[in-house]
Amino acid sequence: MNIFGLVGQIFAIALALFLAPLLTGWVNQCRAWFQNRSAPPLMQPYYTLHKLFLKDVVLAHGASPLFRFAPFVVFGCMILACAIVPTLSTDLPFAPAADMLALVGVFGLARIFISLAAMDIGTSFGSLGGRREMLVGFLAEPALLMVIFTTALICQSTSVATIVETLAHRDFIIYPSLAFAGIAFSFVSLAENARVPVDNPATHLELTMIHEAMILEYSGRHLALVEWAASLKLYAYSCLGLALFMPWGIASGASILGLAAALPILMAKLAVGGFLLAGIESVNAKLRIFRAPEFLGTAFLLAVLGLLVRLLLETRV
Amino acid sequence: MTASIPLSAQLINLFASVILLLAFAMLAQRRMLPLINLFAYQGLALCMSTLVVAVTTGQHHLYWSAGLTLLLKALLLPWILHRLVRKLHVRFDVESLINIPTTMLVGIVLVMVSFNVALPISQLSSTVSRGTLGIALATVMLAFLMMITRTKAIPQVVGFLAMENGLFLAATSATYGMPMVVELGIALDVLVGAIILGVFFFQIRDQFDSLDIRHMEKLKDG
Amino acid sequence: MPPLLPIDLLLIAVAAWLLIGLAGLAAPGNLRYISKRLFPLGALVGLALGATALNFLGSGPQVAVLAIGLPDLPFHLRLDNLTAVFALLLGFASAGISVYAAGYFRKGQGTAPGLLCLEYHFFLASMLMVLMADDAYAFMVAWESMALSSFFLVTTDHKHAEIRSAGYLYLLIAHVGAIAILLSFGVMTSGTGDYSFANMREQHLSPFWASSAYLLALLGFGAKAGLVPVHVWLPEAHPAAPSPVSALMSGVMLKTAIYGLMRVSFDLLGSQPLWWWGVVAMAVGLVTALFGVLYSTVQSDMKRLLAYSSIENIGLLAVGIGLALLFRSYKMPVLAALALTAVLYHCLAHAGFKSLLFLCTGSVLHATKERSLGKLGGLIHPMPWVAWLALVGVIASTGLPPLSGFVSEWLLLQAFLFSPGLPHSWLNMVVPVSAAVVALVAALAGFAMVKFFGIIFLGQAREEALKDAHDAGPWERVGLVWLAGLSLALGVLPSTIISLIDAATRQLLGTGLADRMKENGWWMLAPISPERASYQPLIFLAVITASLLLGRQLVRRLYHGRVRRSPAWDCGYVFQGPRAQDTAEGFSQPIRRIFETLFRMQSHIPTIRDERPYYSVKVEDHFWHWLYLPLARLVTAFSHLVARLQGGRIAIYLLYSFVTLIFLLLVARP
Amino acid sequence: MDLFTLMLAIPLISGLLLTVVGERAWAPNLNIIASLGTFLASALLTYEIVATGPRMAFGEQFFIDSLNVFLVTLTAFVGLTTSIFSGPYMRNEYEHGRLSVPRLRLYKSMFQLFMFTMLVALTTNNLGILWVTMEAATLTTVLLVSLYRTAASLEAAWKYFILCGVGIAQALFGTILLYFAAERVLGESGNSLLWTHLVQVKGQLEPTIMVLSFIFLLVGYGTKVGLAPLHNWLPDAHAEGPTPVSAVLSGLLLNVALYAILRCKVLADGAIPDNFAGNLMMGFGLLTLATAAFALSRQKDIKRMFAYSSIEHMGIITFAFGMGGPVANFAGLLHMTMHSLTKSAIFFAVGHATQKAGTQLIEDIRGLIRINPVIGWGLMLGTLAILGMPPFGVFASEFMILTNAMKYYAWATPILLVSLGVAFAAIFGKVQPMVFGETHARPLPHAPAITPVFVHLALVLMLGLYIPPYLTNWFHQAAKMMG
Repeated sequence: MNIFGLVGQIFAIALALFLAPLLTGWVNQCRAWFQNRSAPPLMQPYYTLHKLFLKDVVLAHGASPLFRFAPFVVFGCMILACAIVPTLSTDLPFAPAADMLALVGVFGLARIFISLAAMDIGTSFGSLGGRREMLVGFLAEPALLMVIFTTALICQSTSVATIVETLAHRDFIIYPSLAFAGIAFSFVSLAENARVPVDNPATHLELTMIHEAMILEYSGRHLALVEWAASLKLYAYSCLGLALFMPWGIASGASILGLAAALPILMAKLAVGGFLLAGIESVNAKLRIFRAPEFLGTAFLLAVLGLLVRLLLETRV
Repeated sequence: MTASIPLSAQLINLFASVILLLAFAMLAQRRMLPLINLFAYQGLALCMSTLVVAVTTGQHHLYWSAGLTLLLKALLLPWILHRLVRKLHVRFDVESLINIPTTMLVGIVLVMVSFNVALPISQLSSTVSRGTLGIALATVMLAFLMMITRTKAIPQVVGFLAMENGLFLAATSATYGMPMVVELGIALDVLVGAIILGVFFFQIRDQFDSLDIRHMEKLKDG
Repeated sequence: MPPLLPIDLLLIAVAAWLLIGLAGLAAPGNLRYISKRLFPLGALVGLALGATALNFLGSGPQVAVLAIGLPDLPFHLRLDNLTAVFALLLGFASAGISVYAAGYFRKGQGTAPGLLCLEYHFFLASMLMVLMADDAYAFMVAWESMALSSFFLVTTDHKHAEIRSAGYLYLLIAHVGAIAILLSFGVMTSGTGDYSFANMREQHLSPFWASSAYLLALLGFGAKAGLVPVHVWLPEAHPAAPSPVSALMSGVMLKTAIYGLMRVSFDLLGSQPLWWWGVVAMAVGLVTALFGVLYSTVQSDMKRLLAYSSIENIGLLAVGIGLALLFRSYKMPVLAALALTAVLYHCLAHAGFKSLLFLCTGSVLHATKERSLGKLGGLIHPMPWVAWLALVGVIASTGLPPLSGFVSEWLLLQAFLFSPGLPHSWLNMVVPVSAAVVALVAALAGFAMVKFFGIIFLGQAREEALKDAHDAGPWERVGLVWLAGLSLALGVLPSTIISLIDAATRQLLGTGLADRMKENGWWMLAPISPERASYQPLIFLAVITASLLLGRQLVRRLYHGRVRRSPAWDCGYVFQGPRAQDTAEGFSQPIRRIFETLFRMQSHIPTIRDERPYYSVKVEDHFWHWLYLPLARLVTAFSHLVARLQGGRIAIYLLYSFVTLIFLLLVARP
Repeated sequence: MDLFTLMLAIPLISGLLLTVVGERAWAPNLNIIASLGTFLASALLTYEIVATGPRMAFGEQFFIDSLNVFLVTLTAFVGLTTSIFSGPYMRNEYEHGRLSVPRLRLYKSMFQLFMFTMLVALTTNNLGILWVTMEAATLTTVLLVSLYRTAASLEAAWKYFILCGVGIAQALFGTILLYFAAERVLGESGNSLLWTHLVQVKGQLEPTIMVLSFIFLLVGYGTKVGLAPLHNWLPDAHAEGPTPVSAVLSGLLLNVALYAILRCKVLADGAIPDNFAGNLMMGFGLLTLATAAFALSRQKDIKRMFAYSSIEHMGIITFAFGMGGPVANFAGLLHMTMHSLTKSAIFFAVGHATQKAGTQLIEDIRGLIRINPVIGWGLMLGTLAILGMPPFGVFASEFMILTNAMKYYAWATPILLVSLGVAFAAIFGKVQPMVFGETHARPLPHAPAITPVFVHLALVLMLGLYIPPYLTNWFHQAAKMMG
């Protein structure tokens, strides 16, 4: 582990912390355009975070230490996730700490904590949100794993860095399996990031919300951290998707030049991705909660198809 | 052919046939006291056949055996049974689970089976009375059948004792009787058994007011 | 005097446990003497056993013959690395459980403390004997003693009819399983009549008989482990037992079954398994795991929930064993070693966290006298120790980093990931999909565990009395902390531990992972190569902790740390009493709905016309209705038939005798 | 007087003596002392036999070899413990008004006479005497079965008498045929029924006769063993008689009847080819085992249930001896021992339990462990032992039988295992709620004599873990003798 790598790593984390709210803001803005509304400023998430940090925390009477502890854990998990996913360079010292499976584990850990925190106050909506979050989680996880399997099979590795390196820096081959996996992955990302059609980040309609229901009782800095963590999650998923399915432009070594080149490419890709996400969210209707299994089942099916296609068409005997 | 069979053997066969006949008669007998009488006659016939064997072969212990049979089977046991019947007031008809003609038919089949089973064995025997082994077996079987078909306690016991008769016949026909100590033991057992049965009859009557064993069907699983 | 070999030390441990148990009979009513002297002593023995086993790992096998047993077959004992791994598990897990038990058992719980002490330590000793046995007779004696002592422990509180019937079901299935195991041993001797394991190793069975032996062993050990469909006793017996016993049964005893299965399929059955053995084990394991986790999510009794979760974990273990068999049959030793390591690791991990969770339920039970999730809630306030330690167990059992459950599941998934190298196209396609089922199971386990923890410890207390609940006592805390520590250690030091248990893998498969891993340093878990897959729990933990602390500090420094208390917001909803929270049934409603066909449900949903509306839902086991009840009916019908033989009529009895005689006379010929 | 005579004389004389003085207060003690004397004599005799080898007595009429000497010791031992057990048991019965003094006298004298017949049956060399004593055993016990003079006990005794009488009559026919076969070889000497002589010439006995003879003997003595479908007297007699009688019927009489079959089997095996006798016994054994196992689950009376359990075990033992060979014979002998010890222990415990509860109905007996933990645990452990749970000795023998069956008669294993499983389910399911659970029973006037239960169980436990070498040798010799 050289010092340069460490700096690169810290830079990647800082970048994630900075870019994540921006991405959220960008998506919101695009969505407003799509829906013919006047858009909030691009920087609105930053303002909100700042505002929330300034506010006092209003804690419900029944809140336990877990409730106060959870946002930090979630935030920490998301930072770790962002640290592992290659954004600019694949030379990340933290990358061997967790491969793709561990990445899924990180998201899982965050989910468990946020769900538990949701149940902590003992309100009706909190536990409702908690159980729905877990529902989405257990449906999305196998599909995500199948996606990972497909990519891992192609690259003979589960290490994110290795996968990205393999995919980005070898001869261009068309992998039909990756197309299936990509679609499945985007389905999963929508679900995992509380997006339409599974959840609606903008709703406070009691019976439809999932993520919002969980964090109803949060306020002040806790809410800020949770929201920031949500942005980071979206960012991490986006970067992961980009790294797996559009890995071009990510630097392989730790060179200033490479990083400098990679940053604009990343921003551009994220901008396109956010735009597409907003588009998807706008043209789709939110599903009933019990349609979510069908949605994620489709994702799972696609991922399995990808895997089979991989085994059938792309294996050299 | 018949001339070649010695007289003693003919006599033995005669008595054996009488025993078989009496076994059939017992099977068919509906009344209590005649049944006991038939049993006594059977004991007598058994005694006679044993005697003939004893005379023919000169086996001394067979005399004892014959005497014992006479005393026990023809006199003592019928007497005890008579007393019991009188004391217990059970001279009524003997009821049978299956009707008599059917029983007889089954009996015939049994005789055939017994003869067939005994045939290869009796050919191995060297005694004068070897032909009667089949008859002995048939007597045992018929007594068995009688025990199955009767519903009163006393006929069942008579059947049981008749079975012992058949066994004695077998013992004298296949061999020349069992060793003396065994015969005495068997006789003692039979006697004690009969006495205990007598005690039983009283107990049963006290308990059930009848000697009909169909009262005694309470202990069961089904 | 010759130096004491490790195997002697193990035997001394057996004897010590037996003696401690018997010492309990000296003053069966003296609770203080028994709980504060004998149980800690038992824990010390456990600790010493664990240390001995740890020290032994990597050495060559040792054998001993005791002068007891059958005349032709004295007790053969053997200590090898596989035994040592499980003895390690037994020793360390039981140490924590025994310490906990020292504070747990109170007066007035049915069985006298002295007797309980005897049964408990007898149970421990018999488990150790199971691990050491090296012939079928010693194994069966130890095996059934284990079943028997645990049966008595399960029925400690025998005045409840349901506990009695749970015990009955348990012992019955254990006995049936034991019969299957015995048969399996019988087949493995292949008619030589020598029932020592050494002889079985030497036999070369034809595929048919080897498969029979394997399937019988799978049935027999599966009955003990709780594999579907012979799992029905498990969710009944675990809740019935006192919590330390549940912990021992779930954490350790189930592992002895896994041990047995491994012993048979990898050691005794020779070196060449058939490929479909692995498939069978995997299929059974997947069904079991899915079944277990689904049912665990819908339980409303906390110990039943954990019991079903144990079924799930056993299923995962079976999957791992199946995978290892599969790889082994295709001569892929490294991958087989990977799968087998996952199995062994999961055994250790499960022993730690499941014991921990069961003990936590014990504390909750003591504090609240309540097992039903519907009457608990908010216990994190009165019982912070238990709650936070339970959280450790919850995270570990959910298979999330950085705790123990994750490492094993990670290893298992890695093993799956490399299965497409199999020279069998069907397997190539089906096996990865099985991995998705494993993932589904892991995610559902998360659901169940969130339910478990959330309903018991979080939210508002559902009953008034819960506010007076007391936290665990000092003894109990020590036990809990020990087990939580084990879970943590297993979570963050995977390489170190794998290099220890590697000796067992190498013994069974001829190859291990340790050599490869040594190159990467102790902090990194990279079973094949770091490029391929790696996991560094310490860095993982450090990053999360650092960002957590840093975040907290920064927020406080840059902004402030003010907090105000107020009633909960809840979208302005007014009725916020404890009844407004999700019930245990409500929490699992999505699962019941999605997997409706897999449950046998009897629900009552109120209508608006109901005078007294109520809602109820009862989830039952399909297997019970489709397998066990028909079987019981069959036996009943048969016995009805047989009972007719005994009709009470003497004439008929005589007729039997008569017919038998005639029949034999006519038919029987030499 | 030598030990052997002493051993036979003590029960005979004390039995006769007790008919006279059985009403005295010290009579139960005399009963115990006599049993103790018998046991000591038999133990010393065993020691002597082990030291010096087989011997004859009274000319050649009696003989003691390695096969019967252990059964003699076992019989005397179980007789002793039963007499100890029956002291307080019978006193309780008396004080409950179920038995009068004359009947107690009858019980004690008949008990001793029964012991006498058992010992004679075991030691006699003469197959005729064997038959006589078997019949005498029926006669001595039939009055004991009807000791309570209730309708049910009379019915049971009547069935016992008739069925066993008929059975034994068939055995006599078999004996006659055997004698007949022997006479052709040995001539008309008085030795033709002496087993020691017969066994010398067993190869020359005429097979045709021996087949018939063995069938009759098997059906005859098999009735007494309780082989299905000849077993129907057994549950009734066990359930309705006083418990000590059930204990000795199960623990001793069945064994002795089986012993008689074994003696005959040795001869039949010598004469008839193709393991005819063995196959027959295996068939009967399996049928018996299966029948009893399935009948078990329908029992409502505790003693009746354990009677069926005895039938089941007799089936197992018969099967084991049917298989033959050193291992199976060894296992059969071991199982006989284990079954005797365990089953009589169970009956002791059951006796106290039923006395406490005042009923024999399973569903009315609850929570024994609360009323009296010793009885409760005795019954529980005894039940587990008889069900073949290690580390009790029954498991050791069942293990050997099962493994031997797997080796030579694999087809029989499923039947064995299913039956054992069903029996386990049935018995344990019924005993567990009896032992555990709540109850409201009152205490007994006389403390139970529970020592015998635990002495037996301790022996069974010990034999499950460790069979002393001399016992092993002894069983081996016996097993070898049976071929």
